[in-house]
Amino acid sequence: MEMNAKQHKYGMVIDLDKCTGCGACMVACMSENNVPFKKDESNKRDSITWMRVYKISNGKPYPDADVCYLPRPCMHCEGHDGHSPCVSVCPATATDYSRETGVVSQIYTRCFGCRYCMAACPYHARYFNWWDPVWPDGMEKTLSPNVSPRMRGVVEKCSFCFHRYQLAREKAIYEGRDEVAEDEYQTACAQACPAGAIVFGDLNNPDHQVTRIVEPDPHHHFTGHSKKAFRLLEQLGTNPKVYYTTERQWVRKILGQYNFGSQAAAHGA
Amino acid sequence: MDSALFPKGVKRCPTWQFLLWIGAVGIVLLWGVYAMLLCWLKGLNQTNMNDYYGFALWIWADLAVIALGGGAFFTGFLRYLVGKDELKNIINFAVLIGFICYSSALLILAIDIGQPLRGWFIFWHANVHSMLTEVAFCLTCYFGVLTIEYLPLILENRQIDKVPFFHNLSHNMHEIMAVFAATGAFLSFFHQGSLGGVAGVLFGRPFAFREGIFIWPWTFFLFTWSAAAFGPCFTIFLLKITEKITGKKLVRDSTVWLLAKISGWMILTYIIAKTIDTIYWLTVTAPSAGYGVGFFYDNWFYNIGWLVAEIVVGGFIPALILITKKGRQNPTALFVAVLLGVIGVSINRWVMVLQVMAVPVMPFDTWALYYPSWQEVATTILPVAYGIILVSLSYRYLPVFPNEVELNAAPEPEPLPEADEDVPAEAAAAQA
Amino acid sequence: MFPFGFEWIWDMSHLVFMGGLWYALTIIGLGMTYCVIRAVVDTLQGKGAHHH
Amino acid sequence: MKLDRRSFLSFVIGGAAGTAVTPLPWKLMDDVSIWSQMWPWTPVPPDGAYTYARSTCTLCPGGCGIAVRKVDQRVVKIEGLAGHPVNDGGICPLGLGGPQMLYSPTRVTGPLKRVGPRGEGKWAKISWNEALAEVADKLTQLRDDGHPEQLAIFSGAGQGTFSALLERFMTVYGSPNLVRPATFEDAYGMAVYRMHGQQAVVGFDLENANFVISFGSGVIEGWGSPVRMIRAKSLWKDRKVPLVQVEPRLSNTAAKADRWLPIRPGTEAALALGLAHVILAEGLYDRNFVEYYSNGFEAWRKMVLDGFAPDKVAEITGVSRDYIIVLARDFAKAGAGVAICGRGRGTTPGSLEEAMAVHALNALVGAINRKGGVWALPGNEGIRWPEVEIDETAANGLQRPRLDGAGSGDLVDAGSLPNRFFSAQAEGKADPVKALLVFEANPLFTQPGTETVKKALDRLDLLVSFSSLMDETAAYADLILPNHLYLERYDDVVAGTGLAAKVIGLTQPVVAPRCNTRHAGDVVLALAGAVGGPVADAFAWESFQACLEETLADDWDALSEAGYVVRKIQPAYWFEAFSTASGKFEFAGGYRPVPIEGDKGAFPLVLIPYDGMRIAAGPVANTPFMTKTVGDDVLKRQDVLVEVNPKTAGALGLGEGQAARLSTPRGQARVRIHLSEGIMPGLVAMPRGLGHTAYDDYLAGKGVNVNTLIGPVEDPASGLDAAWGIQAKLAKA
Repeated sequence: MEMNAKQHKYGMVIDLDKCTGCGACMVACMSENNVPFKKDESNKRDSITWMRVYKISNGKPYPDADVCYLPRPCMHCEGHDGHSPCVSVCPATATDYSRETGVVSQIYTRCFGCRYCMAACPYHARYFNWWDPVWPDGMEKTLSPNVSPRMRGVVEKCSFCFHRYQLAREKAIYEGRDEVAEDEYQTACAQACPAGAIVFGDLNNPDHQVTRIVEPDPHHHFTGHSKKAFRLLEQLGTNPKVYYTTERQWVRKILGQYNFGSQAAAHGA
Repeated sequence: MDSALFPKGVKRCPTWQFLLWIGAVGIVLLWGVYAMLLCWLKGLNQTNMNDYYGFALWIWADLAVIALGGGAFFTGFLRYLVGKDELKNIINFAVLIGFICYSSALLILAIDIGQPLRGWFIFWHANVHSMLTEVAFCLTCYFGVLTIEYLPLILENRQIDKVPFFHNLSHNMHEIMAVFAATGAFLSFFHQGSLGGVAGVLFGRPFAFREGIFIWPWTFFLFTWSAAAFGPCFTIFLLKITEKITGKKLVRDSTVWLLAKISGWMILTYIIAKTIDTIYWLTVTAPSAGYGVGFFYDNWFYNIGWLVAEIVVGGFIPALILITKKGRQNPTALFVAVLLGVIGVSINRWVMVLQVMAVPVMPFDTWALYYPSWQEVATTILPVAYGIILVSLSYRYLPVFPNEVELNAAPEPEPLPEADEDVPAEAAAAQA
Repeated sequence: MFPFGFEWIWDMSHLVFMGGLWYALTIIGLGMTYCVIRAVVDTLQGKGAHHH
Repeated sequence: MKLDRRSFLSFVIGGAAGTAVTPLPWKLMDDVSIWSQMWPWTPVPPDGAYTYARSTCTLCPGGCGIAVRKVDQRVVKIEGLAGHPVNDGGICPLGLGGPQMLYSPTRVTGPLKRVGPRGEGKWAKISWNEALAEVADKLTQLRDDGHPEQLAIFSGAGQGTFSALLERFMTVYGSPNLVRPATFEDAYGMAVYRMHGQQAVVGFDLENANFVISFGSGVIEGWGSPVRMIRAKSLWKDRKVPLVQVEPRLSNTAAKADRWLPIRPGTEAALALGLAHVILAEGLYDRNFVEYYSNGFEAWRKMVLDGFAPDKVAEITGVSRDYIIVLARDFAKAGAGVAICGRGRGTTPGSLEEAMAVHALNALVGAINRKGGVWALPGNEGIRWPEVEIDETAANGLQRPRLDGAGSGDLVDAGSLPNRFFSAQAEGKADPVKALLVFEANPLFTQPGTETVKKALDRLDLLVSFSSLMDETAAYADLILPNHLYLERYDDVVAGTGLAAKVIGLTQPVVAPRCNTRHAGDVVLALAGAVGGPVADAFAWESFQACLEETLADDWDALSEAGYVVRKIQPAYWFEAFSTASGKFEFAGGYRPVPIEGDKGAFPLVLIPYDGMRIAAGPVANTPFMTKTVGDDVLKRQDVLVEVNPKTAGALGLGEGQAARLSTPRGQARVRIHLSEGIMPGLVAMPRGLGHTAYDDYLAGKGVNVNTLIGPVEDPASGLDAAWGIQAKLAKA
């Protein structure tokens, strides 16, 4: 659909010191992407949340305890030249890495539910439709036509609100522009975040805020130049496009540096 | 009353007894079928799997039965390609077991996927970079081969054989069986390997990830090798059980011993390779991703015991028993050895599926444990029941064991001297 | 699976992988066809008929 | 025989082979897979024209601007309105929930009349005329009996035209009993009244502050205008403005603050005075303000210096002496420091002396009406409507004291005391209210002491709810006259609780009403008409919309265009700011802690409620999406988890996730334990807003309503509810 488009690398940087854990990003995402919901969503291991906010604690005793919230969308890993952990394993080519946008897509009608991609994703960013999606009587009216509701038995995940990119791009083309402006394409979570903790944009575009904050280094797998911004599980070579910043040392220690089997406990959403 | 269908000159239990037996197993079978239907109609919410456990009991069952079914391709490989003619006396049984294992694997896969009606997308929209695609292709093709290898046996049923067409068909198929067996072996080397690759390529999962050569992680070769090594154990294991139940001697000891000896050497070489792989992974691969040695076994359930059980109890011990003449020729020791072997390879497949899912990867994540729902258990037992029934039927009506008559009529002849070529070398060579 | 599938690319991995697949399928296919045809021929020639 | 068999078998095999080579099986396979991709029971959202409508959110007092995304006439998403002075594009989880409320199966689809006992949920659908007649008859009867004061209104509506309409109605009708939920603003307002000598709306110029001490306020957890506060917090982060959070629990605010100061709950006032002590002792206070614009300083100074030395305060509060000194210095030297109070969302007023102590602390550093300080703003400048004619009945009614006693006796400066209103009604003191109209409120869920509220409602002849959704109070009502949902109606919102500017937002109907509902404003007009006489005469407008357009005449165009108008406010200069006798700021107040309910012997622990952004605890309840975001450390299946310090839990032999029975003098409930190092030993923290009994399975029955376990404790100084907790007991279940 976008032959002559120049290469974008859409990514995100999340300021963990600004994130208040309010959950607006999660709800905005669910509302934007027709995410289904059940009567009981308290089992976070089968609760579909494309954007999930983890709660991390420093494990120290009262009164030195501290917690930090970590929003976790799909990282849209580039891996080594497009070979993200999930894309390369999908047997039916139901998920793909777009070289135009850097977005990892998911074709629901193509997926036959083998869940290999879920086994491959270390971020648990992929979710399976264990149940038929059911909307309470009348609530199906809230569904947006921009995103097709998923059927039982397929995997779904954050798409960086790709439909928003498509709409923005159509608009741009219609107006005779070949570039989508920074504010024209924003994800629902970034747009909603009341704290302005989520910054979204094109990591290939030096003018975009996200690039200015992250200063990605193309020669070193896009690690943040100024070690200010870091990524989750960078050392696995997943080469994710979601970066985090924080000035709190204990958080950096748990996330930035490797920290394993630490007493740090994660809680649901 | 069904004696007209029996192979020539063999004794079989009375029909009522047989029906009773089939009926008993049939009940278990139906239970499994019921669970299977629940999963298909209501969806996979019938299982205890979740977003942390997308792969669980079923995938383990798949990997396990395919490894254990490896006896078919390896015996076929030895018989038709290496030329171990002696093995013709057990090849039918090996093929039968293989057929059961592979059909079961396919069935379980059909239950395991969320959209069974779209299962064929894996062929139609194949992504050749996915290990699972390779598995699916080779698995299906090889299942075809197994069917072809099993078919003549059916055609040799006393009544069917009377139909000239079928008689000729089976005769012709026997003639070019080597070609099929070769193809089967070729396919098997790949899908057994790909199954290892399935876990090995997961670079997001430090417990599973392995380096390798070209596109294949070490687990690729380890899986093929282990299937070849432990498959025969399973064949012998089931043979011994069948002999116990039927109260008959069905295969010459010499044949069993030969197979056991080969298997033993294969296990030994495999387990040495596996040990090296494990050490390299724990000391080089994982640390490079920042994971300390103790980390992967730092859990009340998934502790270091699993590693010991897999490598020592399920690896070295059976290997040492089987490579020693005394060991494999002592019925009890032989049985223990093959049993341990079967357990060993099953543990390997288990950890490569379930422990992979259990280990926390994100620093703030916690160990994820899971136990299967009854539907999962039932659908996993289903193939066992189905297998028992198929073995029973085949044994009753088909000439599975060419030596049965002589072994049970005349007094036991002296076992032939064992072949003394350096089997493992050949087998190993065959892998490369 | 076929060159007309949109995910098909004319690259090494496809040629090798699909090559292997079609090779296997061909052997199996031809092999069985041969057996069946010969069986038919044999039968027509009256081979394998039991006389009693 | 042989022939037969052969032909049969060849037939079977031939047939099978034949079918296999036909396209049939492949076609079927394809069809089936396509069917699986569009299962009839998986909805396909119809496409249509995409439009955005500007409006203002009314789900909380925050007053955020919203952009409502529609597809044809369906509302599919709500987004924050970019450029809006309150939220500038940002939005909270509740604000995002509009569509799920609009299309909720728990909407009240039309006027309902109770059949069978209260709260049993048996309803008869009635017409609007019947419904209006039912209410009008009661209203007329009360006036005919000469007891108009026996009509009461409980209204959670914000300070806008609709509220003014209700006031006007009650005035001409003749009842003083217009009750509103009380918040920390009531307490702080009273403090300002006593120290400035004038009724005022309190605003905090937080965006310009450079040092903030929060006495337990949920700065990023719903206090004031939630989105504005979260934005302010981010601003502080960028500008390196320190926030010190004083509270016994590691709330999200505490976690995000630069310093968390765990304090014995209820002793906040002492800490404020302790800080004042250091500032006084070290002469760090604003001399100019104190010398020229304040009065009663010496007496107050003496009180503080005598009674609140750091060591003593450390003893009372549990905060270290040294840090008290450090904090006081930093605060005073910051130049634009400000202190705020009101626990959590501030939905319980708290003690007056606490507010006064905090306000005095602000005064001490000259933060009154100063950039980055606390501003006393003129209250709702009177809506210019024609004066009302009051008949004798009304005049008599208005003579009668309010049921809650506010505005009379020593509570002369109290506005509205819901806690006293419900207890008085429940105890049947004075002459009880006979009819109660409930607007934009759900007292049966939100008021502490659910049992008391229920008793109070039981004493009514007529309880009318105007709720759009079937909430607890509606479910208990005799009549429901459902209002339009905010997405279906006109309203004006005077935004920004605690905002240092006045933002008026317009709520506009973005879709046609889904159900057979009517604007509560129109209903009030209709009722006035039905009552007749001067009551009818007072309401000349033919519709609420007409009334609104007339009232906002000057701004109407701007409002319907942009959705909001901003009125920049300049707070009064010190020399003209105070209307006390002295014309100066009055230093006053002390520290007499209000004890909480319960016997320490029988109930050794203390239960404190807490607020969070993922659970709405007000008259508007959680949407399914919002409840989905609630962590498994708060809600597990149907059980709420209470936060307990491992030490406390250990002593009781309780472990993580274990079920327990939590009992207080007010009641008991089944809970689960969540071990948290973020809470002071001896405390049990429970979230507000769970334990709904109304609504549907996506919300009902999840957790416990903390208001059933806790009750109001009256502050003798203000009559307001000053409860910050209640004695409690935990035992294995």
